[in-house]
Formats: sequence, C-alpha cells, structure tokens
Amino acid sequence: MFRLTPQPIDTGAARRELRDAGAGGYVSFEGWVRDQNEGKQVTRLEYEAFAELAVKEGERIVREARARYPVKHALCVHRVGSLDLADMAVWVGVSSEHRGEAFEACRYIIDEVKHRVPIWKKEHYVSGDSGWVNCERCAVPGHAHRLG
Amino acid sequence: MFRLTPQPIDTGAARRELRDAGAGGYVSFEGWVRDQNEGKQVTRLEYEAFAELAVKEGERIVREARARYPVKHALCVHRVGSLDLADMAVWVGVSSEHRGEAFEACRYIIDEVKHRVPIWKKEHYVSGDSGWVNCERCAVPGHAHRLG
Amino acid sequence: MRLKIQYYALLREQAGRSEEWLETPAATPAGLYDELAARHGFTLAREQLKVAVNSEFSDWARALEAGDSVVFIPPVAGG
Amino acid sequence: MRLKIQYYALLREQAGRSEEWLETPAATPAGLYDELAARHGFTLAREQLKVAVNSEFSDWARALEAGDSVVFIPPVAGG
Repeated sequence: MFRLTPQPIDTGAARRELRDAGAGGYVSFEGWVRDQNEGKQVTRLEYEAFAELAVKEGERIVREARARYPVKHALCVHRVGSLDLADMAVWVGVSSEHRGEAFEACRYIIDEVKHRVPIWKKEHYVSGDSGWVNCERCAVPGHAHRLG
Repeated sequence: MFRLTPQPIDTGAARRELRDAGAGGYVSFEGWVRDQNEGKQVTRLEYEAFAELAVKEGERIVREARARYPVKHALCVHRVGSLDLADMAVWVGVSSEHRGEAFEACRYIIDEVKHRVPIWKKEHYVSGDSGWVNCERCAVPGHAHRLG
Repeated sequence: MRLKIQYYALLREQAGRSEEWLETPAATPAGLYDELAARHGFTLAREQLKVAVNSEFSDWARALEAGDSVVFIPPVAGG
Repeated sequence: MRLKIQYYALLREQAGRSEEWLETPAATPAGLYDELAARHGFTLAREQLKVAVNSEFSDWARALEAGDSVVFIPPVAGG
C-alpha cells in the first residue's frame, strides 16, 4: 500500500495496519526534514506530487518489495504540502516473520520511492533563495525563484 | 544507549531521544512475540536478563555501531518479564544524516544484541510444555519444565 | 489535435500555470515538449525528464491522440 | 575459597535457586562449573556456555579470588 497525505503522518495508525500474529520483526523508516542540504541552511520545504501517478508507482514499488521478500505487510505514506524542519516527509513500515526480510524490503521501498515516484521537493533557504531539489543545476540560476 | 525495562516499551519517548535537527533518516526495529516458533504454537514468553552485564554488553554494541557508522543517535530498549503474543520484546532506533547508515547501524545493533547480550527467553506452548530457546536441544527432555 | 497538459514543480513555475489545453501539431510527447519548451522557456532538457500520458509513464515516441493528458516529469525528489 | 554464584534461566531452574554462596576448592570457572554441574545435574555442557566474573565476561581459566561473583551464561536468546 502507498498513500499520499497533506496531514502529518500518523505513524501509530500506520503501524497498526502492519500487525500480524505471525510477524516477529517490524522495521520502519522515517524521512525527516533536515536543517541543511548540500551546504545550504534550509528553513522549510514544499512537497508537490503528481498524485495519480505517484500512487500508482508507489503501489508498484510496494508490490515489487512483497514479491522479492516474503514479508507480511508493507506500507508507505508520503507527505505533501508545506513542511517545517524536523517534520516527517515519508514513512515506510514493513512487518515480516523474520527480521532480515523486513530490513531488506523497507530499504528497497524507500530507495525506489526516492528515485521513481513523481514527487518534487522545493527547499527554502535562510538566504531567502529557494530551489527544486535535483533541478537546481538544470535551471537557469534564479529563474525558478523569480517565477515561484 | 541500551536499557532494560519491565514495562511495555514506550516507543514514542524512545524515538524522541533520537531527534536531531541534522538527521534526515530514522530507522527503527521492533521485535514482536510471534504466535509460533519452530512449528510450536506459543502462548506467552518470559524474558530474563543478567541485568548488569546485559546493559554493559548492550552499551558496547551501541558504541560499536556508532563507531562503524556515522549516525546521530542510537538506542536499544529490551523488555524483560512476562510477555503476551504480539507484545514488543525489543526496540532499536537510529537517526542519521542519510538513511544508509541508519539502516546499517540498526541492523548491526539488533543482530549483535540477539547473539551477545545475556538475555534468555522461555517459551510457553499451547501443549502446556515450555522451553528455553536455544537450550532445548541441550537439555534433557522435560527436565527444565519439571524443575521450572 | 487538442491535448491537456499538466505542469508540476519547476515546470509549473516556469509555465506560470498548473494546466492548459492546447491545439498542437505535435504527434509525440517529444515533439510536444520541444514546442512547449520554446513557448514557456523551460530550462530542463528533454533528456532530464520522463513523460506520462493519461497518468501512466510513456515512451517519448508514442503517438498522441486527441484528448490525451500529458505530464512532463522533472527529476523527482521524494523522501 | 568462598564464592558467590548467580543462576539464570535454565541453570536457575536446574539449580533450584537464583544464587548461592559456596566454599569450593575450584581455582577457575572451568573447575567450578564441573563441580556445580555434578551437584545440580546441569544438562548444558561447558562448551555451550560463557562465564562472567564480577559482571564481566571472563576466560574459563581465570584464577578465581575469594568473594568473586560468578555467572554461567547459557546460550542467549534476546530479541
């Protein structure tokens, strides 16, 4: 399962979806907004998603993880909208009979989500500048900010 | 840090100890009591620790993880006493700048804790029998139970 | 041929809009991007993008049909 | 020489106690375990155990001193 949410991620509720009497191991990952990135002081972030395809691709990734590793349950929830420092941007949880598969599947999901799911992140900096992560070098300097 | 607790593990409080403005990734592991082990139906567990050495060895493991992987914070909490099915027996949490180290350190800690920390687990089965995990084959059949 | 284009992230900002309907001679997503990049001054090269048609990833050489919904996907940065 | 022995898990059950003070001729943890195994009917072989003296892992051939606290450690199963 993969979900997008404009609200703070409710990890307690998400975790409860993974409970299973036969599960002995549970691994979760959280992505937190850091106060800096590539040497720049970050003040806040905006996440924007192409929701329909993001959910489709996210669901594909979770299905792939389940096919590769014999896990009981797996879920990923990604936040969209405006986030402050230390907010949780993404959550992945996996339960499995033994711990190895839960670690592997959780890692697989977050790695693939970061590379494949159409979600974009705009960082706002202490300097007043801002930029779309992974697009900064592509864009004419200042261009994105001027139109933003 | 490594702690033992006879109370249910408070994962919310434990997680808060790992917050860090420079941390972008957080990985946690939970060990849950399964309803079966090696083909036997389990009804409940007892965990017993040699507390003084368990804490020393647990602290050593967490220090080793911090030396091997550049993480921000790492903590392991292990439950002792009587546990029911689906209860949490152990929790490991790691925060780091980037996610790779958090996964590696979390995995290292739980793997080492399971092999090195003097904590023992007695399983009680639907059959009415019981046994100390990893000591069953060593003991004369029924012996441990008769004296237990 | 009339198509719907939706814009996200940097492309949305550079286009100054979230979506538009367009009458275009472009037969493929590749041709369509070249047309729109010229019109809106997009700074991302096509090689940096992926494209989706009707909410599914697509080949750049796919034959577009009237009414198709097209999204150009800048480098992603989830998580 | 008088020593304190603490028992855990299967050894506690087989010894029927959590600890005891013992006057013993054993000079090392290895000798002490052989003596106690015979007395309490321990089913675990010494090769399956580790030993701690004064709450730290120890060599089996360490020279014990009066007042030492000894713990024999069955195969662990945390987590």
